[in-house]
Amino acid sequence: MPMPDAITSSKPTQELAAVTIRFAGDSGDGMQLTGERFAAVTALAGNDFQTLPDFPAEIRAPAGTLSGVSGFQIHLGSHRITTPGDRIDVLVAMNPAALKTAWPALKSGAMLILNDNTFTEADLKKASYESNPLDDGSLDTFDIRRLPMNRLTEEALAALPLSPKEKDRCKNFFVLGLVSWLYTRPIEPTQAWIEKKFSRSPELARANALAFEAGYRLAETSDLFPIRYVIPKAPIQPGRYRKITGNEAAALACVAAGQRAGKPVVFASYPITPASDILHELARHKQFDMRTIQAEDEIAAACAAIGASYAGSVGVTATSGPGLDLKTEAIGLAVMAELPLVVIDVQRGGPSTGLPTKTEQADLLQALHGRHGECPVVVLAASTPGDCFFTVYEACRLAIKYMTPVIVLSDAFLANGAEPWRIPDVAALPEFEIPQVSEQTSSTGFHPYARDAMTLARPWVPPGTPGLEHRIGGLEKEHVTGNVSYDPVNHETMVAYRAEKIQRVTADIPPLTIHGSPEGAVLVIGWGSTWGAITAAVEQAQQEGRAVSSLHVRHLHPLPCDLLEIARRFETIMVPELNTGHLQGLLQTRLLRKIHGLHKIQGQPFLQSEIYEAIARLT
Amino acid sequence: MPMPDAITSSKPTQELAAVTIRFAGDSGDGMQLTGERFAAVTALAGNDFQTLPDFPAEIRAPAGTLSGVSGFQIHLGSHRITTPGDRIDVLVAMNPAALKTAWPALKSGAMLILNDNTFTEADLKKASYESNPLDDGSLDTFDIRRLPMNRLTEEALAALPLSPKEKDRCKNFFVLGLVSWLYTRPIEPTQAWIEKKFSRSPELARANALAFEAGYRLAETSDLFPIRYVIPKAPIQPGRYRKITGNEAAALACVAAGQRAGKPVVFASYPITPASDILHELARHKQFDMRTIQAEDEIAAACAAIGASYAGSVGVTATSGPGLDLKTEAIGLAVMAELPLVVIDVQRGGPSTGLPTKTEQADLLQALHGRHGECPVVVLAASTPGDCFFTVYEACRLAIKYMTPVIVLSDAFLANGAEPWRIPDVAALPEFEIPQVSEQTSSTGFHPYARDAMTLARPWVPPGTPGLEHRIGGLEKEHVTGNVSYDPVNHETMVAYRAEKIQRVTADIPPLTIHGSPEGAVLVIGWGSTWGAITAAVEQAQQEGRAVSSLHVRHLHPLPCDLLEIARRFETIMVPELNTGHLQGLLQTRLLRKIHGLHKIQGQPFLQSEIYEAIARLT
Amino acid sequence: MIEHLPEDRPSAASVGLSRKDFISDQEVRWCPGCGDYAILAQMQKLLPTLGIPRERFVMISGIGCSSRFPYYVNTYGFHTIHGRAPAVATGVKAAQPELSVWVITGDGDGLSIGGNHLIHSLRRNVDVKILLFDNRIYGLTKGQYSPTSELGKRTKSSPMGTIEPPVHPVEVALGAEATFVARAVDTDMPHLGEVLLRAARHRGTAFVHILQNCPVFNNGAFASVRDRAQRLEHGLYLRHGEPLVFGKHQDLGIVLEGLAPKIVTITPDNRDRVLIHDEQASEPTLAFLLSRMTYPEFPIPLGIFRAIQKPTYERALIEQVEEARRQMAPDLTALLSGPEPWEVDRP
Amino acid sequence: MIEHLPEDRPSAASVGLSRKDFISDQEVRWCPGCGDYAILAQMQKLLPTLGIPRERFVMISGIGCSSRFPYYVNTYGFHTIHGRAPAVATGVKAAQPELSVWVITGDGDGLSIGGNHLIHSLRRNVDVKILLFDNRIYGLTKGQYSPTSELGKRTKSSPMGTIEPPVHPVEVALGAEATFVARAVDTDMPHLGEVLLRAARHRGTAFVHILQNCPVFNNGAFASVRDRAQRLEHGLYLRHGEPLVFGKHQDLGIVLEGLAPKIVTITPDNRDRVLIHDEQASEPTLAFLLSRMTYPEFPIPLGIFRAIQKPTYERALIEQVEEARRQMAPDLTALLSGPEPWEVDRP
Ligand SMILES: Cc1ncc(C[n+]2csc(CCOP(=O)(O)OP(=O)(O)O)c2C)c(N)n1
Ligand SMILES: Cc1ncc(C[n+]2csc(CCOP(=O)(O)OP(=O)(O)O)c2C)c(N)n1
Ligand code: SF4
Ligand code: SF4
Ligand SMILES: [Mg+2]
Ligand SMILES: [Mg+2]
Repeated sequence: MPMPDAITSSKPTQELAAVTIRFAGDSGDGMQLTGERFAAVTALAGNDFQTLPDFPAEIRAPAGTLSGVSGFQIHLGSHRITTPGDRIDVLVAMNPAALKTAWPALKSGAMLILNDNTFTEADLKKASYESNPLDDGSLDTFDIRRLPMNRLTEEALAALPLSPKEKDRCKNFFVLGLVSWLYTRPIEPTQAWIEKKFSRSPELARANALAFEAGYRLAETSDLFPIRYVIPKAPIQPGRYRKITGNEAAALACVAAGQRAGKPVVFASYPITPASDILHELARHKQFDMRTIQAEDEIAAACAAIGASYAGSVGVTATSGPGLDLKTEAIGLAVMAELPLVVIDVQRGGPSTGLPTKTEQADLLQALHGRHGECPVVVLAASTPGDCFFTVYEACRLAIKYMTPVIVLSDAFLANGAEPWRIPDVAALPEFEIPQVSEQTSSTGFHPYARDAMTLARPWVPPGTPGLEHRIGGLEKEHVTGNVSYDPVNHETMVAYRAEKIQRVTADIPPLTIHGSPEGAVLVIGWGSTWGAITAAVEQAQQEGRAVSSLHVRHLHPLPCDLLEIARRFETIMVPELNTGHLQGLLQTRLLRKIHGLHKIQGQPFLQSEIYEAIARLT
Repeated sequence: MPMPDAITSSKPTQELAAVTIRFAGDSGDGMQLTGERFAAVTALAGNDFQTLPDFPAEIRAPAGTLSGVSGFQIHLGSHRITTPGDRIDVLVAMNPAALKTAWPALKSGAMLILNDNTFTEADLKKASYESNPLDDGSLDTFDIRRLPMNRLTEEALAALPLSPKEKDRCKNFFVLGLVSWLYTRPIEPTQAWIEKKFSRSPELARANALAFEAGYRLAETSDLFPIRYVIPKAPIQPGRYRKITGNEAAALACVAAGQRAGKPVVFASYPITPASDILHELARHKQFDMRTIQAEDEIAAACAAIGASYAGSVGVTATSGPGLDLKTEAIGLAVMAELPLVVIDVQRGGPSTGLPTKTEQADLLQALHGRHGECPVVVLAASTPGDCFFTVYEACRLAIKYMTPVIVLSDAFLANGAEPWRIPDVAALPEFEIPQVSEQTSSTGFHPYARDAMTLARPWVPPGTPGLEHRIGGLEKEHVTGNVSYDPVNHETMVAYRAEKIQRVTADIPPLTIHGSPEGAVLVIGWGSTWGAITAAVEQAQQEGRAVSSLHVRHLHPLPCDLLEIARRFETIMVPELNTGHLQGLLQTRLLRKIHGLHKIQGQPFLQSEIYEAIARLT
Repeated sequence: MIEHLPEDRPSAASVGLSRKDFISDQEVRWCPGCGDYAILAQMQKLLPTLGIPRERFVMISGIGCSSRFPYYVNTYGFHTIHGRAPAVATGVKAAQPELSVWVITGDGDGLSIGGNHLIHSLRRNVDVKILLFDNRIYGLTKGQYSPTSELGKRTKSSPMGTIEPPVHPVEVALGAEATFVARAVDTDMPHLGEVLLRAARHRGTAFVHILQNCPVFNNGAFASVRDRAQRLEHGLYLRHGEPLVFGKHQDLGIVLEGLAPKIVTITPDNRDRVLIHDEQASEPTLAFLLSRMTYPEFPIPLGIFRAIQKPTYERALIEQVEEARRQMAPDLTALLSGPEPWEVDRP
Repeated sequence: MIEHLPEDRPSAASVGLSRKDFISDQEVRWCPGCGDYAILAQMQKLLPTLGIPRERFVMISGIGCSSRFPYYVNTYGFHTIHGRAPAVATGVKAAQPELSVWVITGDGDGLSIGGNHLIHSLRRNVDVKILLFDNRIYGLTKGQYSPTSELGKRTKSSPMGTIEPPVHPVEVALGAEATFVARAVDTDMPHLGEVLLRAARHRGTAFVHILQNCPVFNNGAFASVRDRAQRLEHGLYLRHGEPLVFGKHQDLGIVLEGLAPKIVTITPDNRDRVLIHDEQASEPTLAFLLSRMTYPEFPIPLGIFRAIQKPTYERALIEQVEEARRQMAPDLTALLSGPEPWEVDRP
């Protein structure tokens, strides 16, 4: 029996511009998979989207409790989508804890698709509900759709020779079927995926396919769902796309950098949330001469990456706040030795162990200043999951071109969030420029600290190169020769060279793009993962005719040359940051005028509305 | 035969207001001791002074070479002396290398007292002299006094049954005698000191006493020294004094803090130049319940200090730049756990291993921002060797009162430099305030994060306290209860509390003292070890009638409340720093106006003249 | 001022304490079935029996699933940073030698990032009890290999298998001259309790290697000794002064062949050659030998490998303070004045 | 792309190298009489004989007097940061397995701050040669005690004597499952040269404990074996397959008493009981026993304690790269496309 599809369905459809859906349940309910699959078919349906998983805190909590809730939010639409959605239009809650956790983010009148089987006294208690919200009127203003999902799944699979537990674990596909119907998603890709995924156990393939079908059918037949929704295709730039998270993108960038530089990559890291997935991803791509090292700690990881760079590979390390603390001294060594090094810092809530699974942007000042002595490095920040690719790639390129450490700031929000990503043309990725030994060498002898006239980079001469044996280290070096030098004036000269070299990176920064009018009342300046919320809020304000523009900074050190000049063209500048005002302070020192800050330090990304309201107050 | 003294001498005297003398020779020549003793008698003579030893770089170099030169500079006078002297009036050079090293700092026409026995071909070569400066005319503009010191010493001790080597090692006392005569220093204290010091080997006592006498006599009798100098007493505040270096002062402050707080001090440290002497000093004072730990590394040192604070002792650690890098993560833990912790950072030339024996002020931004997350601590800086005492003492007091880490910035210049120090009255040292458990505890239960209404400090309840068992850690804490909390708004609240608590420290900062007119054209703002050079330069400018004032900041975070207001009263502000402009940037962000910076990054302190010239350019 | 060590003075305040006095109000958040639960239970059973008032206990941990331990024990507790618990504990003992300090760590926390602090606290013989929960995996960060993971193990960070031979935690501890080294299994309740009691009673650093199952990321790592039946077969219980005998029928023994251990079926002929366990041996030769035994070639030794007496670090520290006091009274004014003060009179 | 290890291919470029090719233009800045000079000389003698072109050598050090070593050897050199040289060296080998990488470290650099990296590189068996210059003191920072300083030693940081029992470096290395562990004395030139050669030839981490005198801050630390005459009396030269015999007249031997070593005067009766050295023993029992011998109770063992073969870390790393390539071609476009790309057409 063929399944009904968008065309054959008998129910009316309604067109929507965008919707935010959250799938939420216990850690064991498989909601991440439901979300992932829904996003995959959403992509095929031609919508733009952003997704955000919300894992429970570090350790698995007892089933049914609030701390055990695992959620997956997707915001999809027929226009450009830049955030995973402020407020939830549709919540699928597999248990009371999932409902409770989502509560603060529900839009008023949101549709709540609830798993009736779990609103039992025991489950309610685990979720710390004092009375049943289904009965006590607290849900009255919502659009409730109750279904006994456990039972419906079980019934659909009654005939299969599987254990009750195995059957129960199929209910996430029941949900996927149901929501796929509701949003007129294509069904074949999901069916094909199930078949491929469970090819080794046809029983499970069949069970999941049946559950999926049952959900789909139930929605078509049940009175609970009188209409279904259609979201027209978004005007997306043509091309080949994939879904990508920030951590995946960062990992792929390392591979691409090695391939384009024509060098092995040594990726040395120590596991830490939320950066570990970069290591996991890269460990799977050894065929690209990707050499991954799980070091004994972050210090060793940074040092191994430095050793690898010294020996002519692309040395990369990734971590989060506590690990960045530990890499401090090693980064200083790379500054003095003038070796390439890429340090990816996936920021999380701090200080100390802080909120390890939550997002924050509070490592910026550390990235800039967190080393003893005058110790400048390049600092870049990625703005979207997909942008992590370009930022990390650029970091590798700059690290080598300028023989310097580059710190890349990502964050938990980017790391785990996903979006459609236009797959770049490998050949079109920027070229790597390898600092060479200057021509005069033959006549004047080799000088490891003789600098390129343009970039001020010293030559990269790995051990193994005949005839150019030399020694480097962390003591101050003599200009040109690189010998140890305690000379006072030489020290000042070298401090100046190291600073100037980093300033020269501005030559590689493309002109900034102003989103909106190039001058006027209000300019919103952002950096990092706030891009999506800022863009959405600024567009909303612009549509209302407010005189607001925005620009987003990828290069935080050195700052782009044109930044200050652009900023001077606006009357008011606002910098929204998930910290107490790091970039705000930097700009204030440079511009010598008051910059408005918008600070949120809750382990959560900005909502579009929060930024919009701040803009509204200023315009 | 009694020795001639100031009164019995037959030679004329001349009065001087101040003089800068450098004793320099090979590491084995004992010039540090000569300098130390000369300073001791200078104190007794009633002059003000500052001294600065200049050790060779880390490892002992071959005798006679440039890298083996050890120098000791003293600036003494009949008025307030705040620097060890810009330029050398009198150089005692025990070998050619000592002359060459001092060369750039010689005042034109300086008196050079040279050890003739060492200006041999071999020694000149070791000092990389191509021709003998005594012959080639390069010393023509100087006032040369050549003496065969080796031979004269040898002759003086001819009768003694000592080895030639032992006799030779007495020549530093020959020098001391000579210069003591020249500057009419008292002789009995030196004689008494020799007797006491060598009480266990009368032979050596006699040898050194004879050498001293020989030097003194030689000067009296030789035509080389036609006149001697008298430096009148300086108008020094009456009281009991001692000579003190910055590291000694820092160590004594730790002892005093423990005694006044009524708690043991646990001082955990890992050796590093130029901070190690603090550990050495404290290890000698165990009778004060001073518990010193030489940890396996800086991380362990910081953690042990934190453990000690947690257990109710005063936990202190000391280090220099590379070690501060390593302590980063632990300091963040103390911020989150809200425990007292004092971190003394004796700054040296950076980045990386840099210039380990040289001075610099380039760790300020790291002290302020060098930790992941929003991680504020108190940052203080000492301004003179003696001030290291009050600053470290204050750090201990604030750390406990506010339950916070405090970073104290000293530097290599302060650490090794010495000055007369008025011994404080122990009873008059500020009291320690220990954060107590609030009264309500009995009724509402104990809450480790319930804060004092005034200071916002949480109570200090060490293990061992019955009935108040509780758990703390590095994860975000719930306001009041201290339980682990992932709540978004709580996180923002706690970030704000931690920041506000540090701001409350301003209540403990005394009003700033303005040196000069309270408003006007130019204000020089300084911090740390630049105090002496700034003060001397500003006084020089003021004496010329220039409209310049100065003020010096001990509290770098939080900044004193009155700083900005005072700054606004001046047309121009200049901040001299041994870095690229750390405080300058901070003030610029706050004041939103251009601040002039004066930067020197040569591993050397400012000269008075450098600051004076910068002032002159602005006035 | 300096109090005596707990054992010297079984405190009145400790009377009447029971297991529930050591249960905190925090919900335990390990995964269902995690071996950590059993260890927690044993500790909560043990602590009230030690004659030490509750406020004298301190639990100090690093970071990891295991390091959540302090939150669940109603004593003083400090959940510090990754790998540094032994260093923090050293500071605690320096400040208050009379506390009973327990370090809770994991195979990653204690042997990867924290290996150096572990070694140095062992060699110093700081009087802390170090419980290393070894699940041969990184639990909290969701499944990377650890320094104890088997060579070739496939994990998230080693999809093609690890290339790093594991360390033997007991061997490392012995190599650092530890004075007390033991091993126990999470599920082997009475034995675990016994070992923990011995650790508590030891003066100096007591290192206990606890084999702990992580059902989520490394289930079955110690299957050979976790299950009772298997344990009887593959566990080698070390008992001081007794022969090294094991097997379901206690019919297998360990003998030396040259200087290498060998398993023999015990016969009247070779009975004498079976090695006798000696936890106090002057030389830790036997302990080393045992520490390197791994299943399936050998049984897994359980119990106390070594237990000798040496002065403790904090005792020596305090003794120097006392010695210094005997030599010189703590006179702050004199100290501040230094060896050569001088007076400046009114001019 | 991946080159072979040096030993496989004695290079033509290495022909004709001599000692002076390994002397750099930098003035050697150790104190007169420092033991480091002798070690430098031995190395400069050894390197040209190894059949490896000069550019393939890399000297990597941490911080300390000893760590100035790389400046003086005219090869590639990297003077890194305190304690981290083994970690840097691991990265170098991962990048270029074919290099001959030497780590130069001190007792403080390698065993205090750097202890953990040392252990982990030993267990991983990274093919680097680690020379630990042990002067039982911190030289560069002017005289604090180190982890190898004798208990009770008075130094700048321990004016009342240390309270920390020292580690035995060789024991620590063995405890970390090192594949090559040796000891030599700075002044014992031919033997030092021999040991260094063996280290150079070893595949995997070679740990060499070099007893080095610091005349300035710890003169005479190893007097019992530095001076030739004394060494003949108190040194115990380890020779594979030969009995453990020592003494001026080679008349003393080491036997086992139970599992502890004992010195005996050799007689025809006990000659058989004298232990035979076996550096390749499957169990490092004997090596452990020897590692803990200290003067004056025992002679000081010199030579190779252990030398066994295991796969090296970087070889295994590269093998996984090769294995991955066999399984899948490195197609970057395919990788970037991921498992589920889709096309967006022109609207
Ligand atoms: C400095 C630092 N690096 C990394 C981490 C991330 N991290 C937390 S726990 C852990 C390892 C835990 O493994 P283990 O010690 O074996 O404990 P388990 O969770 O298995 O009990 C890591 C790598 C961290 N918190 N801090
Ligand atoms: C992070 C850091 N901490 C401390 C120091 C200071 N430091 C330099 S060398 C050294 C110890 C040297 O001792 P050792 O390794 O035994 O070498 P030696 O000088 O005796 O050869 C120390 C503590 C440093 N350079 N960096
Ligand atoms: S992840 Fe493993 S070790 Fe951690 S709590 Fe769960 S079962 Fe226990
Ligand atoms: S201090 Fe000691 S180890 Fe360092 S160079 Fe001098 S003699 Fe050698
Ligand atoms: Mg583990
Ligand atoms: Mg040493």
